[in-house]
Amino acid sequence: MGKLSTLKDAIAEHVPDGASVAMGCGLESLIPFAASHEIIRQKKRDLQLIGPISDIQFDQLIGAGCARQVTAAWVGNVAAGLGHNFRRAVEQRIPAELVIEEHSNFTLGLALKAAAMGLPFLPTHTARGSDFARAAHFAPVSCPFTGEELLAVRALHPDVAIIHVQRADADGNAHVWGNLGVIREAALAAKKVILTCEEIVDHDVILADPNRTAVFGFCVASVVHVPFGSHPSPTQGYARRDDQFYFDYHRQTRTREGFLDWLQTWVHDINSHQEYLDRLGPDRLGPLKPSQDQRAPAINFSA
Amino acid sequence: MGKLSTLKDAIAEHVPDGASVAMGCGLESLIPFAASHEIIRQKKRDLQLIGPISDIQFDQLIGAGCARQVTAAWVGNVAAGLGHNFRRAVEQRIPAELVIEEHSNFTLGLALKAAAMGLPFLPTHTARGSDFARAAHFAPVSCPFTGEELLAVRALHPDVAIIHVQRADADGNAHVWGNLGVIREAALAAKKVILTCEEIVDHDVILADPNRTAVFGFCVASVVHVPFGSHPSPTQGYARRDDQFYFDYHRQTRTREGFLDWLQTWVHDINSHQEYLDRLGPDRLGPLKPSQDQRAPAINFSA
Amino acid sequence: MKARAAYTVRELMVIAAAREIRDGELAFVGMRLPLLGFAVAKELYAPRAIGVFENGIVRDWPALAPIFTMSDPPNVARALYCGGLIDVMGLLQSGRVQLGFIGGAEIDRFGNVNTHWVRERQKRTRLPGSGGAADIATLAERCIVIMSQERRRFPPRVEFVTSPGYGEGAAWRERARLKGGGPSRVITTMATFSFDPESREMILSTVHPGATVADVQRETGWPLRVAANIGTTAPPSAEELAVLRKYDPNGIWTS
Amino acid sequence: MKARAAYTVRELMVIAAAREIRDGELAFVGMRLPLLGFAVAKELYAPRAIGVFENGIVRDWPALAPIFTMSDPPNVARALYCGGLIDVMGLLQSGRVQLGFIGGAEIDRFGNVNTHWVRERQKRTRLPGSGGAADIATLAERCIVIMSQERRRFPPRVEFVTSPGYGEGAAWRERARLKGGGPSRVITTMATFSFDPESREMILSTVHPGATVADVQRETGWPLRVAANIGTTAPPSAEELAVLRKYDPNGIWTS
Repeated sequence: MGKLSTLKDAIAEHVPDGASVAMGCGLESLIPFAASHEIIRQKKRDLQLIGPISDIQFDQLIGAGCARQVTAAWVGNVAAGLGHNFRRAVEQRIPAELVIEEHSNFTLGLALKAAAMGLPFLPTHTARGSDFARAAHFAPVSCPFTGEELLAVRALHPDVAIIHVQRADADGNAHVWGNLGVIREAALAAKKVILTCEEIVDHDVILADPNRTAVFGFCVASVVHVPFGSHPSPTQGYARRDDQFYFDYHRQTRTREGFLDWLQTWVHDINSHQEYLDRLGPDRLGPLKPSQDQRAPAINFSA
Repeated sequence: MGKLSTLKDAIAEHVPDGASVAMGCGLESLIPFAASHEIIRQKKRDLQLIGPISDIQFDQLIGAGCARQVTAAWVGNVAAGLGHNFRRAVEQRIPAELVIEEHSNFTLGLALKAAAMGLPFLPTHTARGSDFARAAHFAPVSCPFTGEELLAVRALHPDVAIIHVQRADADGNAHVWGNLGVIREAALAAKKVILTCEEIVDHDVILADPNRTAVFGFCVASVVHVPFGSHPSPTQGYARRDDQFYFDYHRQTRTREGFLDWLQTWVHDINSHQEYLDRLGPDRLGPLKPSQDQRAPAINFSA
Repeated sequence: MKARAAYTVRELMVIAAAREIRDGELAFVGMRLPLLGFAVAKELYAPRAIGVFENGIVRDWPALAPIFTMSDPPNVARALYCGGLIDVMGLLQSGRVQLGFIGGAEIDRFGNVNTHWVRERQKRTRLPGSGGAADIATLAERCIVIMSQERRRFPPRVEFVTSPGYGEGAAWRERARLKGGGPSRVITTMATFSFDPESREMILSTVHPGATVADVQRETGWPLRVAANIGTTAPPSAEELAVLRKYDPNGIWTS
Repeated sequence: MKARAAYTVRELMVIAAAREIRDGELAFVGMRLPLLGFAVAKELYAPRAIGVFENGIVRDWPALAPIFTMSDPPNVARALYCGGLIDVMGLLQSGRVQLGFIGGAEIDRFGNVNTHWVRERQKRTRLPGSGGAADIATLAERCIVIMSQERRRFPPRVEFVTSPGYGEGAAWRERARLKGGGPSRVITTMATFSFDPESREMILSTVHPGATVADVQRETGWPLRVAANIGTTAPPSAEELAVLRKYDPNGIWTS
């Protein structure tokens, strides 16, 4: 179908400077780090990063100077705490000023859901009483039946969503299992989707279990085969979380210089995802592979 | 867990006269006919039937005098056309007057979804311009961001949802595959759920594939083991559709007398679901069993 | 209307429906005639078309076994996606579905469709209701209506608007800000119709082989506007018929 | 605060959290201390409690392997349900989740929590933001806040309300018609607090063994109200500690 691509080409073609980019939509798993490292290497600028949690991914992009705005519920390092680049950007404009569009996890999900469903807003009871809910992407709305006041969350349409999945066919129809976060909403809310995946499978595999289809090929612009493409975040059934990587990042990026060193080592000095895996090395990757084979029980789909 | 029950006890306990009851939530499949026949046998009265399509199920309940109101998008016989009992009730008040709360499929889904999500309404672009959308369960609502006028659909909270599924554990956690219709929404919108299922499985089977869980045990009041409990409607992997049953029903229920005969034969003269299956007989049931074993492909859930 | 030797009227209607589906489009293909049309289109001229069903199913190939409802197991097995009703209606509402087919008991001059109530000789008959028809009519970019051409089914104004067409005519949909584009074509047992881009009145576009404009007028409840370039509905090709009959070998839907 | 011999302060906090979970309840159990509390509660006094996680996971048994995020594979495998963020937040919004745990950088006299901005010696520090904390604080029937008892973290009024408690005090939540019940308890490194049902002011309920009311007052930025029946936080039982240490054998979270 012509959607199979390299990471280099997919990012070059579908992530222009100034684009709004949804990532980290599975929350702490399935984060497309291989793709965001490529964004950094290609020196994309003025991006609007969209994602609920983003666990160090947005911190890296901010530190690398790719981001103009973050639309998120939380930016930092889930296991270790604060994101040093996020702090430097917000507190000291280093490397640049950063605009923050604040959300809670739920409101960010609803903003993407509204867009996915073709609605300009969705109502909710959440975040009423939170100071961040005074921003312009929230507004009061009354229930026409009960008179209750709710919070309307404005729809959010990313230019592109980058999503890491377990398996996809060459047209971008994807099976995902485990926690789904806001993956389904982001794929439908975005104008287009870049998929990175652990395995490319025959279309027949997708059709054999249609209840697992979480992303439609008709939303997808590029499909890239990137095993361990979520490292250091986990991908259920394919990769465990590399906790030490997050702790090391936290320690090494306390200073701007430390971050620049980190970036040189893990992004700029690396020309392909294979080189990245080589740098991690088999001793580190081996233990990240799931040890058992916990199969889902059989179901019969026959007519 | 004490939720395993007979159909007789489940209906007696959880479907009082006057209750609002959601059924047919999978649309033309997974219709819990065994349960609705038991409702008829127990002479429940003044029910509010809720369901998008209901393919002859609501027609039977209306003809049997169980229903005071129907909240639906469509009532009839999908393969054969009109529902004769529905017509007689609406046009001639036979056997009794029937109130209709009109919906489209989408608005009925949204009404249940709103309730499932704890919202008093959900907005939509649909059905604006349809005459039925002038009813009191719809109202205009403006988007506070764009000024667009949308249609607000009022939340709908059934007293009980009766749902047929492929497999459930004894606590009511259920796996469903194939089309899901409004099953998930109805289970969460309802105050309680009666599950009928093709198989009771160990809790471990549910845990081995959590992405298939469509109904939570904490929503469920009773779990009833009823193989072929959706007959004549299909259950993917367990039962094909018995098309002839629908055509026969259509022909035999043209007159009130014909319907009463049908009811005597297929409901009143039958004391249990086993007797119903016996009446169908092996020659009829045999061909309704799926012939092949189309298994879903393996996935690995291991940590 | 006696073209039986080569093909039936229903076969002609299926092929007319099939020709409305463009490659790569998502379409709510409903059941019976348009579902067969989807099968023909997929094989012949819209290989990347995708069929969407209200029960939550999305398919990129048509089920081969004959089915009576969209939830029949052959329509579920080996689908591209199985989810919920709201999921697929969301695809429609967000504009990802370009096309939808609906049927009706009555259609009027401005393409409004009624499946709630009809009146014949003072007697009101209750019909099943909207199902998903109102959703498709409101939201789809293009809506195709499949009808039996009978005078009683073509009143000047429907008694009840289940599925809005162009309402009261010119600019009504725009004023009401309905999201979808409205009916683009009506395919009947005698003819096909389009709609005037300004007045939004139904216009007779083609008559089926064997029928005349006068025949169609006789079965229409208002003075018909006829297209300047009115022609004959192109009959099914041998290839189209061969594919169609593969999916409906016993003529369950098309005889 | 030196109860090291028998148990650590964090172990005490976990057990205090565990005791808040009632049998059969659904709880947003978060990570670290309350997640361990969920494990203890499940084994000892709330066998039918259910843990809900913002990423879309619902579990009826605690993962045995140590995890750093809720999306770590051991927390996913053999879950009761895996779905989306909106699905589980819908459970919270609809009132099916009774209980939620949150942490914070600052908490004030009325239980409002800040995880956005703090100011220390004129320097403003940006914190990560709400995550799901504002959702839990707004919507859960009961919200439990886990805090480090430090004067700078207990200002009279937080600089920024990320997660609303009782706002400005009496009847504020009722006037604002927030859906959830508000904070029911605060568990700190020195004490536990409840809230006055009228004034909604935080009340010192128990001090942990080894701490005094004066200690707690010293680490609180306003004049503390003390419960009439103030007592000592019940220390963990041997059984509670044994279960807890099964889940955190190396004291990653509790040492």
